[in-house]
Amino acid sequence: MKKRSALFHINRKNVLLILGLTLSALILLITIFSPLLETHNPTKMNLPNKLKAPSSENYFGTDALGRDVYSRILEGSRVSLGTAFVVVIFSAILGTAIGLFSGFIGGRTDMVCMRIVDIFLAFPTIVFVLAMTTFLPTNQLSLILAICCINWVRYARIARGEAVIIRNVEYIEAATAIGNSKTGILFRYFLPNTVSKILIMMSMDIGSIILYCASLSFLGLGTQPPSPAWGTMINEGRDYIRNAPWISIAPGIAVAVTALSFNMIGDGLRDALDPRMRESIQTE
Amino acid sequence: MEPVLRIDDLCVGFHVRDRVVNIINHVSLHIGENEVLGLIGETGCGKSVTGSAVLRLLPDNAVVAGQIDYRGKALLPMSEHEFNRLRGAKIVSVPQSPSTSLNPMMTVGMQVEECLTRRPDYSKKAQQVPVRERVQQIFERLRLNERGKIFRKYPCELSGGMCQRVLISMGAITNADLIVVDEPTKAVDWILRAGVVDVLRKMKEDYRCAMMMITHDIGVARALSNRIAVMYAGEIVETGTAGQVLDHPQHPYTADLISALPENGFHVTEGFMPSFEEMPAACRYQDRCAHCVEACRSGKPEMHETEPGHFVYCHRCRGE
Amino acid sequence: MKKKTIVRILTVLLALALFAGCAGTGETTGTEPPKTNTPAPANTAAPTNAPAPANTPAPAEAKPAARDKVLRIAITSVLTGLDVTHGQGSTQMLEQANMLETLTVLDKNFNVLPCLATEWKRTGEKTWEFRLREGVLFHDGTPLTADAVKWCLDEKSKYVDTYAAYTQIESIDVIDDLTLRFNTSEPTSELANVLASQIGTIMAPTSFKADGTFDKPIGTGCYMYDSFDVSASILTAVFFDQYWGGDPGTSVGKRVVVSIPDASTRSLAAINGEVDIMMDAPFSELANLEQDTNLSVSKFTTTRTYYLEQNIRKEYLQDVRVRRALLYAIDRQTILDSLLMGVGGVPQGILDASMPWANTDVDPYAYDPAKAMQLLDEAGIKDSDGDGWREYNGENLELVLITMTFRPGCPLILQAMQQYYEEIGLKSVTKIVEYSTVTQMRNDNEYDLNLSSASATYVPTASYYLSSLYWSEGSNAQTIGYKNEKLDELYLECLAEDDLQKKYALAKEAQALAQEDAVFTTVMLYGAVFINSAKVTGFDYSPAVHDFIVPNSTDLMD
Amino acid sequence: MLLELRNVTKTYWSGVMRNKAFHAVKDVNLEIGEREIFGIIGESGSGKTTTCKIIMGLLKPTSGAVLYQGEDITKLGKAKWHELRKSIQMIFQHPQMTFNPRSTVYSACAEPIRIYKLAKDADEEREMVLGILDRVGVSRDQLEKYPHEISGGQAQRLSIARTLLLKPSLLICDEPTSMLDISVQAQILSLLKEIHGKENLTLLYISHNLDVVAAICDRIAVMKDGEIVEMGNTDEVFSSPKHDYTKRLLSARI
Amino acid sequence: MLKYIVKRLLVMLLVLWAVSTMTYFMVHVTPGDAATAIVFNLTGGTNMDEELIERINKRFDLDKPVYVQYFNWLLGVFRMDFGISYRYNMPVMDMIKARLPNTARLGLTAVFLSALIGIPLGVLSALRQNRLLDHTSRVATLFIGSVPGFLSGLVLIIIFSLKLKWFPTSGMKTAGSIVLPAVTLALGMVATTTRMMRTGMLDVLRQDFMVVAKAKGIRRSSMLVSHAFRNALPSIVTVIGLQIGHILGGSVLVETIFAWPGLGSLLNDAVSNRDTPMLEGCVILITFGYTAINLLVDVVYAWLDPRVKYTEG
Repeated sequence: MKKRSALFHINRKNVLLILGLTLSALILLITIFSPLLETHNPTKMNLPNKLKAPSSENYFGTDALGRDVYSRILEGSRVSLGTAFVVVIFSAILGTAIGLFSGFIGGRTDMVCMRIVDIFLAFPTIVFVLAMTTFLPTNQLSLILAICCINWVRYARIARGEAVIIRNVEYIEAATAIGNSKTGILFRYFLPNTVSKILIMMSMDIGSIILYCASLSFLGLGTQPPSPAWGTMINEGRDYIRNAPWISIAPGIAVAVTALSFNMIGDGLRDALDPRMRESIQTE
Repeated sequence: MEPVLRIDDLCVGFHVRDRVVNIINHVSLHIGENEVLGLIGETGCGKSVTGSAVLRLLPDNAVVAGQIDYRGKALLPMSEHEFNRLRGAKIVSVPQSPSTSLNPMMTVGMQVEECLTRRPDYSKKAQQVPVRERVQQIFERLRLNERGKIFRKYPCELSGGMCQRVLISMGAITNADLIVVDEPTKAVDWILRAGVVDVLRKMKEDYRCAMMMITHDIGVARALSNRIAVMYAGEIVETGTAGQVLDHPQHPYTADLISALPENGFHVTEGFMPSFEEMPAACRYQDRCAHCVEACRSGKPEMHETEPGHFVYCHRCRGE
Repeated sequence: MKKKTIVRILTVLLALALFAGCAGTGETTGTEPPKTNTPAPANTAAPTNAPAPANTPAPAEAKPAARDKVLRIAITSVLTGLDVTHGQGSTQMLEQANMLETLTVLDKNFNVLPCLATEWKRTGEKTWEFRLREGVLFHDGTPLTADAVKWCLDEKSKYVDTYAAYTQIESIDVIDDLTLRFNTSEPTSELANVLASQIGTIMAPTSFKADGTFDKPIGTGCYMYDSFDVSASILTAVFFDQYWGGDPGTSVGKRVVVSIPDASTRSLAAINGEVDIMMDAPFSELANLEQDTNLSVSKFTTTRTYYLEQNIRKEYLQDVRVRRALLYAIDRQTILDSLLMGVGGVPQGILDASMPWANTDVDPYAYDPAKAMQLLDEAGIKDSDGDGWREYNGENLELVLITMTFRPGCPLILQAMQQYYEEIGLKSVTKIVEYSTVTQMRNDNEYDLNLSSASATYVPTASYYLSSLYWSEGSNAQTIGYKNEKLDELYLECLAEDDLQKKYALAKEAQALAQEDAVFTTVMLYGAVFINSAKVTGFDYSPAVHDFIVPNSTDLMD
Repeated sequence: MLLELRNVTKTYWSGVMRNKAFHAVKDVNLEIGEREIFGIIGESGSGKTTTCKIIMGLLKPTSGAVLYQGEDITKLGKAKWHELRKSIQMIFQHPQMTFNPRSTVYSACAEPIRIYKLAKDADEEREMVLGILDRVGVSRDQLEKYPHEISGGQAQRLSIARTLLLKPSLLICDEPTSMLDISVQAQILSLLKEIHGKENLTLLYISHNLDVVAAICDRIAVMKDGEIVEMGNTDEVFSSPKHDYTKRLLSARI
Repeated sequence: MLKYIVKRLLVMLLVLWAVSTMTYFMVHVTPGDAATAIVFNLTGGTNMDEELIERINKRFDLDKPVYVQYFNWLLGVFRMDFGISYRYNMPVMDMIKARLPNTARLGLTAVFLSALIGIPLGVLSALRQNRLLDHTSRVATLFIGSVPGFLSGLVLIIIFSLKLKWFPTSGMKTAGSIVLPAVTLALGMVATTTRMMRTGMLDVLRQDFMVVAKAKGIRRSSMLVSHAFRNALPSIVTVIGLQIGHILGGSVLVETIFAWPGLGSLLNDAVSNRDTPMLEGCVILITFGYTAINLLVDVVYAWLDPRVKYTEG
């Protein structure tokens, strides 16, 4: 690329990053075009051909109510990935803002912010989400809201850590000397230099949010039947695991592959963004 | 008598992306018994790479050709295991940034003691003086040992200067034959700089060892070295005794370098050293040299001996 | 030291770790090594008169049976404690562990049989008298006396909140060592039936320590307390030799009652031979379980019902034709066969035919989609804007169907109902939530239809089911404002009526009215599936209990 | 008199009860005249960098006054400082570390223009940047590179270029050449000498290297542990040092 | 150092108080309450008449305003008496004391397993960076970590319990019954342990003192152990600390599938039954455990790494 940015440096050796990018691009494409790829109506029940094994007609077989598992996974992908992206983006923005701000200001406000972060981090997430979703209507939106309230904290902690380091680097003094205002420094110096860490965190987070939603719907929260979310599908198939394992295994693999691809990006990004990893002529 | 170290026609290159970039270009030099060779050159001229090549500490993507002999024995063909018997015992290095070159989790005394005890060829019985004793002696001699507490201190509790003396004592404890000292005075304060020179001078006298002093500080080179080799863009441009090279330099680059010293009125030579990827053919100083002639751009400068022991690689000197 | 050797050591370590991780210290699991307890010499069997309901009185074998077997029973509910006076563990200790007994018992046809009490009669409009059996010993050897029974029931009245509501007992007087008089707050003919349920379990006062804290349950049953782990919710009971009912002729020396709330975990345990008797496996597993040779699967319809509550606070549901249409539209037989795998039954009326007071010659609202659509048209719910969905006077109609996750069958039936309503042009959305959220939605009137489940014989009397759903003062009816004066009258008469035949006739008449109103209508009978190890003998199901009874005579063949 | 420091002190408190005091700068008095090159010598930890930061307004002194053209700048508000910034500028010891690693050479140089809106539009801005970079000797092909991709010398030239855009009257140099090679150091020193001549600029040069200070400064002050132990013309101090610390410094010259 | 620990303890108390208060009011805001839950369990959900619920509320003084209940509860906590559980009608502390060792045993075995696999794997893939072993180990552990816990649990049951009959499917009866739940929990953690170990090791291998160690010609084994591994030790400690924190919250699922009577399922059960005293007991214990472990990790970290001095807070 003409304008080689210091932010991004992909070399061929970074297998994980390349593998992760291609896989997640594929998954995103499938999710976007899922309505076209669906062979059956995901919520249409037809009891006669229930619990059919995977066949040419139903690629991943049918579930207890005779619905096509393949189409349900496709529709479920929109729900699961959508939730993951919304949660990750929301908590990244909120978390980084608070983290940077408290790291930049320092002193008492920093102390207070960090104590609030400690409280949220120590809060058993299961309780918070269970409590939140019980007084909100049980649907995907309230699940998203509940997870966001807990998840932004991890970003805040990372952003604050980075801000404290950057605050003591020389170029901050030089920036003030040149005449930058406080906010100027925050946006022009602090933010760009924490973006790389936050990016890594976000890609790893997408994987864990998908898993977390799956386990929450396993406990009966989030989207209610009949609309398919991967976690509920696995849960529904749990009773039929011995004679119709495809009902649970198929969405399970969908969750695993998606989480894997985004985790790989995160791992690969860590190496790509770490300046010392780059090959260079060691003259000095 | 065989010199302690002889380097003949050494070439070192690095695999970067998909091609090899050559750094060291046919370097030859030798160090005699109990002699200090000052290897002077600016940042990025490849002097540290030469030092690392001698100690075989180059990274995996390095390509090394040529000959390095230690007391007649060729080092390059040796196997890792074989070379290890020499490295750390006979050939020792004092690295560049002392504060990051010590293991933060281990006490300073342990790290020095390790140079003896943790080597494959160490036997406890063979020690006349117990190892701990020798370490204390060395700390004593290098004026490190305020009230003997230094042994159990951690590197983070010592200043940069003290760390450097610990590294030097690592070389001394195995009474090494050849010490490769890399940039001992980089970013060191004025008074401390004088202290480092004293320690190294003491080291040379007490332990009668040969030393390769890699530095960009001409003052230190003048104070310590018997002979000096000047390096520019991966090549040796001039070698000779300290007096010869510093008092009446023959090669234009050496002359410009000395005249650029603040005490000589910091005369400026324009331009900067070309990068190794686009190195000009023939004489590598041609673009910045005031006396550049047609020959400098076409033919490789050969070596001329302008006076006994004083060699220069420059077309201009052919005449005298 | 070559680099390769270092790597080799680490890889060996790695392989070891992986293997150790999986192999673990698993020793082959078999049934627990049977604990042999020395069989006490069978005491001179008192005349055994059918203590265990619903099976022929066991012949008093002379030979002392070697009681070395362990019977493991898995239950669905969590055993939170054993203090019966606080309403904890009474069902499990009465029906599964057989540690506690009641004054009276009911056989399969709901006839009241003597147990701890030999005779009882209603001496006045609000008074009953019971005469206790002689020679009955508690597990700690103390005799069963009227004072002990009074103490136990009085304690329950203080702490068990449902005690007063169901038994209507106001006070108990001790006439002599073996007779008691019960004074009831309302005239009731059903005290004998009520005391047969788990509300009437009798525990000795010596179950409590001197300082008043609960020690262990001391009852009169065939098995006595051995151990209880509250965290793992496992209760063990060992055979009680001085049992008044004599030797029931079983070689089971120890019963282990373990609570496994999760259905598929339970079925996996049965398949793996970790439990001998278990109720309710996931419907999907039935096909495999039946083929499993060392398991015997038996299906029964219980007295529990799945009923559909139609929220008559919504205007369009006040029209009886709409309510009936919503019932005609559901194909219950297909739901039973394909969704519930035949577990349960299609009801002919409000209650299952097995109950003597059930009324089955009513309109069962069999599957008739044409009639359903015709009724909807008559009621004015048509598809006026041609979008394929019916509207109610102009605006779009979307029915909100709710149910709870607690009963495994509910979500399946509800989703099937949604599908059938779709076929007759009614748009609907399903909400499968926790029961506390269902209660919240009912109070906040945020639903149209609520599929729920109720037990008809929690209190084994003819009037109970009517009081819980149809009686206007009952909480369910009050919430949606359902009131049918005629039905209320019939209920109160049935409650007070002494004569059984008249009581049953009144109950039947009330059920006919309820079926016509179609506000609370039974859509499916709740089935029970028992997965027992093939070695279990002497086990039988009786609908006249809350969960299921494991008779004293249940045994394990070798 | 361009800049005057009147008994400036800076104390850091530490310890459990905040009772242990550490005086980074103790009662410093200085006068720097117009168009003068004033040098401060001292070892690291002698308080010279703290003094610069106080002058630059990056640090508030515990007590004392800093008079710039007669006005005490330690009492100024934020807006006033914004104007004052243009006239007092600073270059730092680690050239590569004075720039944002994420911005190119061009945007680093253009930063002061954008802050103070010295250019009407992008073209004028580009013109100014290219002009000043030629002036300090940074070649055009370096524009799109990142700070860690250019040499120390180039980075220091960029730093000087950046300050020149604001046409300062006082330039503080905090050991600008200690990390550089001798030839590059010579180039930077001559560049400083040249702009000092042309742009009527006052230089405050701080270093621990006596040779450099001797070569460039008119008057010097020697600092030890936060105090000025000696002050005077360079040749006087070098030829007849009075304070024995200065003597020790001079004797350490190898 | 002591000043730092005291400060951290104060913070911990603040966090404990804040978390328990938030939970208290949050549970009270949720629909449904303890009384309905008790009645439901008693009557099997048939009738929920108000009069019955009123009696229960009075008995557990649930009818008082929330903040009054809260203060009574808080006073109790100071006397280490967490009150009586509505559902089990026994002191909360006894139930927690019974359940805690189970979760602790399960959790620590899982952490041990994940460390046993993760640490060597992390070291190995750091030593052979960007080569086949590095890529395969990272992809493999990432995949294992991405499979939802409850699915891997089910698969393990089918293979190891039903087919191979090595372990019981659920419960805690035999010694072997801990293996499957621990392995399921460990699978979720292996990815993080390996990754953190690898990054920690890579950072150390790149340091200057490793080159110096090589220059000293000391044995390869002592170079790896006393230099590389010793410096990577603090990052192992942080990994283990993180994992233990993860157990306290994350074991709800595994405990539900394997009917493992631990704190996780108790917590989940307490929330759905609105059993506030029990819920509060669990929450306080989990939060206390989480913060205590964080403090322990920091102290061990400071003890391991001489550079870290806790002067400022």
